[in-house]
Amino acid sequence: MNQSTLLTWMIFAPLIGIPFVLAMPKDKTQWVRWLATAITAIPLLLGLYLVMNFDPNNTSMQFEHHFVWIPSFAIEYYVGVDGLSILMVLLTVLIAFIASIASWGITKYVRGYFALFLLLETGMLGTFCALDFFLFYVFWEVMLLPMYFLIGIWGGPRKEYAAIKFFLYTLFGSLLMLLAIIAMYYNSNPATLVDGTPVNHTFNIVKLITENDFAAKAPLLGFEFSKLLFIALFIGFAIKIPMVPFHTWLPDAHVEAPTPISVILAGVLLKMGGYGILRINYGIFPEAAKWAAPGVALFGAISIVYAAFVCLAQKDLKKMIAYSSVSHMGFVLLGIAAFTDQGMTGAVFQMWTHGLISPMLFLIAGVIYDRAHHREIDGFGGLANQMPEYTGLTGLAFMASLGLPALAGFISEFLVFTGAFPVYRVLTIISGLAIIITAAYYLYALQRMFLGKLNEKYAGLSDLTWRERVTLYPLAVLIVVVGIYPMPLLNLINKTLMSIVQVFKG
Amino acid sequence: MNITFPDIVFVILAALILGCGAIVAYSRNIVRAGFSLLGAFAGVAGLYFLAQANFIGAAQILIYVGGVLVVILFAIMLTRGIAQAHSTNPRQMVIPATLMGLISAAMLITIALYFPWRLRPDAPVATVHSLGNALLDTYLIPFEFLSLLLLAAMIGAVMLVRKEIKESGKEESR
Amino acid sequence: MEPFAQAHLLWLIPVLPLLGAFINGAFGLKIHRRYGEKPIHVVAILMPALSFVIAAYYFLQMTALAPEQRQMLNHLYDWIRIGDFNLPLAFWFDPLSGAMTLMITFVGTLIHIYSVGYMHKDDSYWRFFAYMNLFMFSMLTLILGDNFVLMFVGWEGVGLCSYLLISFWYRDLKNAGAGMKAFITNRVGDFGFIIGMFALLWALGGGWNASGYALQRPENLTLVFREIKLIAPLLLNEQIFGIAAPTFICLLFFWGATAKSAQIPLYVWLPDAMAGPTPVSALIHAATMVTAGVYMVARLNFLFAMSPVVMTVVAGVGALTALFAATIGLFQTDIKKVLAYSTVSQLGYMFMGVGIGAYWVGIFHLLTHAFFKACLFLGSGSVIHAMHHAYHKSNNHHDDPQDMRNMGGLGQYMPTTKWTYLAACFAIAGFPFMSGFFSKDEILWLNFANANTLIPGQVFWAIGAGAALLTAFYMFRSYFMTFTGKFRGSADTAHHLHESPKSITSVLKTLGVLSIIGGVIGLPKLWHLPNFLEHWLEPVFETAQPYLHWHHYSHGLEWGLMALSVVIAFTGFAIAYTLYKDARSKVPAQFIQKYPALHRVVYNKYYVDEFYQATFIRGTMIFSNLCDWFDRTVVDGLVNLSAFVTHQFSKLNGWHDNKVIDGAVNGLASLTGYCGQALRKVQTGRIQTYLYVLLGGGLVLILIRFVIFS
Amino acid sequence: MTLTLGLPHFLVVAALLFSLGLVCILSRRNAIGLLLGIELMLNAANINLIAFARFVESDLSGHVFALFVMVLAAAEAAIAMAIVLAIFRSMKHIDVNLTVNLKE
Repeated sequence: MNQSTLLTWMIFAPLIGIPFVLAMPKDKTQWVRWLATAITAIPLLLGLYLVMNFDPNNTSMQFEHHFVWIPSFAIEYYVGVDGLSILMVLLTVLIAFIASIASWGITKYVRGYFALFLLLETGMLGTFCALDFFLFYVFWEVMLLPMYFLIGIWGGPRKEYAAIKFFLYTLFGSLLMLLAIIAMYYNSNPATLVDGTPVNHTFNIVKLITENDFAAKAPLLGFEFSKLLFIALFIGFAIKIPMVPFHTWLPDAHVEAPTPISVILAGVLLKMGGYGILRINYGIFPEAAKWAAPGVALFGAISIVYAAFVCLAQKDLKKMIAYSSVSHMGFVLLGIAAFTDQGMTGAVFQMWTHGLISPMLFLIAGVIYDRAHHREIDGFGGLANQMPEYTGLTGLAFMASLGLPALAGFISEFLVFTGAFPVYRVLTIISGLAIIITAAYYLYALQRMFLGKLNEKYAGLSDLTWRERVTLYPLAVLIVVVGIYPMPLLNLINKTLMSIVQVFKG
Repeated sequence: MNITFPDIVFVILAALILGCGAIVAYSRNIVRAGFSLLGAFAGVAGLYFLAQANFIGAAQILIYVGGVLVVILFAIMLTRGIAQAHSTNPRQMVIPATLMGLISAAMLITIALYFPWRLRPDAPVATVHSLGNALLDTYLIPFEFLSLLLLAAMIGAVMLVRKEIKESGKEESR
Repeated sequence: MEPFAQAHLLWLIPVLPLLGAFINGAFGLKIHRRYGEKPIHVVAILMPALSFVIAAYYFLQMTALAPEQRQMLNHLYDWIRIGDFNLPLAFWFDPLSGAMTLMITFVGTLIHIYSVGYMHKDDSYWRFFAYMNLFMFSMLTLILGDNFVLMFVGWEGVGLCSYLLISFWYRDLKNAGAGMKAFITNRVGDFGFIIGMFALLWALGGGWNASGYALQRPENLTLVFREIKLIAPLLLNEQIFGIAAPTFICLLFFWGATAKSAQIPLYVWLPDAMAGPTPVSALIHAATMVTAGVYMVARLNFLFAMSPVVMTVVAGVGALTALFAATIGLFQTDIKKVLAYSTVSQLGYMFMGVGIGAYWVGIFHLLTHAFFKACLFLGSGSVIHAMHHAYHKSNNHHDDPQDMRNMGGLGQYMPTTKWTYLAACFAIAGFPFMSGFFSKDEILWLNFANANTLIPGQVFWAIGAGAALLTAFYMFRSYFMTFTGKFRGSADTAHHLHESPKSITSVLKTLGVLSIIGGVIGLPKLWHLPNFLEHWLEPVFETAQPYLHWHHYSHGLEWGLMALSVVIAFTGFAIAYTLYKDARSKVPAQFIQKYPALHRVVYNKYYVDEFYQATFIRGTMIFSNLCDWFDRTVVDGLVNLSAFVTHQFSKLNGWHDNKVIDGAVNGLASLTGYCGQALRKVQTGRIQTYLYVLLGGGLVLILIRFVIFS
Repeated sequence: MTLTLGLPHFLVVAALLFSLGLVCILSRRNAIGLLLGIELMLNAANINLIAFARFVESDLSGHVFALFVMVLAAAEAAIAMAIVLAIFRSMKHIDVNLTVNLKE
């Protein structure tokens, strides 16, 4: 096991940066902003280095850093990255960097804001890299807390309601997860820690996946053990995805959150759910996964279609984008449930592309909100005359989101559909309907906001500032490049996902 | 039916005691009650003699009839207003009192009759001589205490009345 | 795999216009401000012209090859490769796509030249050309793509560009609405196309046995046309949802085609697409984009030929659309609407052609139609341009420059436009020796003689002939109303009417000539003349031939039918001439008074738009509002309800806490106090009471001792 | 009816006398009446003592106790009468029901 501390440095760099940010003098906000962005740049560089040296053909964990943390409970500090999480880590560092630049617009308690922001980034990176269940849960909560404060303090008019709702909803999910973790811990087979001490139970996810077979365990509370745990964990992660019945926190959280936080929330946090299901649910409970697959697919399809219809009726731009996130994340579920190479790769790639597109969408919503201080789609009109460059970028983002071919969105949607079609024909066709509705609500919004005569109220709106360009153009270029030449990224995740699917194909 | 002489005496005495007792208990007139007490005490003394406790009987007559009865009568006479021709001795709740009396009598009698007493028919006669010896050697301490008690009683009674005179010295100079 | 030549520069054909689009799109505003319009349209015209040159070069190179080797591949890189599924990014040049590319680049370049004059002094000049070049890129990708997904990229790309170009003058919300309608209707078609693509992919791949999650024939998992052509027969014994695989798949593809090529029921967007600038209508909504559906059916000839059901559906829909659109065209007063419905109708003819298996004649009509329809549209464009210019000068802002009723007698003002328009009218009506005659007549004849469809060919022939009559009539009606008679506008406006600038008229002339001589590439065998196009496209369609079979009628019958179609053309011309020449006769006006209801219905396009609006669009809106309401009240309601319940429960807890438990404690205290109070009464001070209580207690104890325990 | 004088006879008479004393105390409102009752009960007790001394006991304790009881009775009567007189002097009546000012 090639021990490398790269991941640890990447995870804890933001955390180490926090005291520096807090130590800055109060009035020099510009200094604070530059420092914070510099700190987020470190994990970005490390992330790029990580991707460069990542060996796509090796499906086991790489860049592991493994030492005993709490021996009495067999808890280890174990981080590593493999095909499944490499894209997510890359996405996190990228979006965090861009969001930190977008956060330059924040004026209230700037130092506090950036401290929480960096803590959030640590939490996110930690969750993606953690391979010890306890560590995973710790980072999961570390991520949750700053998010609550960021929405609760810097949010919009109904920020408290939204923050509380977000927090309690996710907490309910993580509670279920905690119970499942403990149940799994006590039912896991004996293993040995890194330094060789034998222990009778283990939190190590990799060992849980490889050395344990939970299907044979005694039924718990009257239900079959692996199925019950699968469902408990699934609900915990489904809330995060969000899946339809548990999605109502997302629109409120997005509408009330400040722009950069919406970017992080949509860009990275939603992927936690999908990543969790693939890493934990599908890893540890393959039989239960196969048993639950039709249900997962059904909920995926419902999410896609239902959320698309709801989008059509939205008045608030950010709420519409939030619902469209719900709809697009529905594809992830559909892809996962199909157990085909294309479906699985498509699902993970959908998480990646949605991670690029939705931040761009939220940044766009932020741009118009900074100028007009409201987000009513009908309130605008004919912005194209006034802000051509902004209209161009919005057009690109909308087209990417509705899955125009040769843009990132299409690749992942096409793969998910290809993967899901043979196994769930009817569901895929129904989800296919959503591409029409998606096109409808995006163009309808585009028309109401940008086309037609210029609404005289917004005659004076200025076009994009340099700061906004710095955040929007990288994403736009990435979306187009990924759309035209996705192979390098697909190669990263291909081998690992095919090995995961192989388990089900057997 | 060989009714022996002591039995007749016993019956007469019992009747005397209970009759006077009843008068004491139920009569409305306090004076009649006081005097009927005399009959009761005499009957009891008779019983003592019957039970061959001659000294005690004598003592009974001496102490009760001579002492206690006199004091009571004095008290009666003193507390009755001169004008009252007929001293009232109001009674209340006679029925529950009688009921309570009957119940306790019933209980005591059942105990008396059904309790397995270890009878010794030839109990020694309590002569004055043996009594005197008993009083002065086995029962010496109680005897002495008793004398102390009597002394205290005497002082107490005197104290009560004297304080009385000092208080009401103004209107009555008796 | 038959060997095919490597054409390394093939990818330049689509990418050059993309480059042009990028240059004009990204820097157009600056160039326009600093250097004016010239550099923009130079770049914009140069790119398609270069593509045309490359295409012509490869076309000639291909003619040198033997017929069965006429295939060129240009494989760039693997676009998506996951597991057994491999999707290359490659361009494929074979006789069919070669011909199409030549036509597109040639007509495209001409229209770009034309647009220079037409869009002169438009404030977002650069944006127009950027979109036009982007369109060329998408169309060429569609044609040259060697697999379904690349074709789909072009398919949606052209949809996007038509959206951008239709709503080019977005200040007027009506145009924006038309653009959105076009895109969404196309999107409906794309839904069918995608599902068809997946069905084909997995039907070939042998489906997926859900139990073992393994693929039966993983090696067949491909979307590349030439590989599918080889393994297509596998589909014959496959079933999807109980329907035979080829039928199911091809119906879905045809669903996509109806949206793209504006056939019933998804044609509604094309007439509204006239809101865009006329060169756009000419290029996109006449010559290239709308023909994508026909090209796709032709490209998948080996699939469509497999199931007679599909062929009947395609040909039937084509015929119905031809007739239906022709009837609407009769009463339209807006010149571009007339041409729009005529396009829909001519597309119906093309589908009749490819529907019955005569793929080469469908393509032939596609090519000839491209020429004369482009000429007609550009002609109408030059008329509108002149009218607009005249109105502008005579500051008459309320009259519609596109309404034929305000025109009349423009012939003497715009001779070139008049003659080219007339020539194109002769072509489309099918006058003998004109390009339209050869292609349309060939379609009608082959329909008559086909035995591939369930409905006898004669029915299709009859519908086609009727549509031809109507076509001839409304085309010449539009010609006479616009160019003959007296100008129905004010003298002041008439004064400003003059011929369009040279850039427009030169293009009109070339297209006029082409629409006349266009027929030469597909002369009928009846006249024992060399039929270049059929022979040229023969290798592409030979895989489908074994499934097709034809009736063999005598030549005499063929001559008779040909004569009949000529007669039809002339009668149409005659009727139009009598009714509309110099607007002399009153018959049309009387007809409108006599049957006002009929006129109104046809004029309003049988209220199909309103019907769609009322059912699908309003239905979707209502359903989405319902979903939104449901989401806000029920799902969110549940969450808030759970919050409310928890809140109430905690309040209940609070109440219980201080009322019951506290109460109990206080109660105890008060109870004791109460008892104490009660007991106080017992202490009466009278001795007897105490004695009673004493005796009572003693009695009770004794009772308990003896009665209970003994 | 052979009525040989035995212990039960004495006990029965004593019991009856005792209850008469009790009745007297309970039903009297006059303080002296109360005391009369006490005297009766004491005598009843004495009868029992003597009876037992006569029929059961071997030594003289019965007799001695009887003596002591008598002495006590006398002392008690004296004190009682003093109290009664004191009450009479201060309250002009010796009704038991009214002398209740000790009540709380």
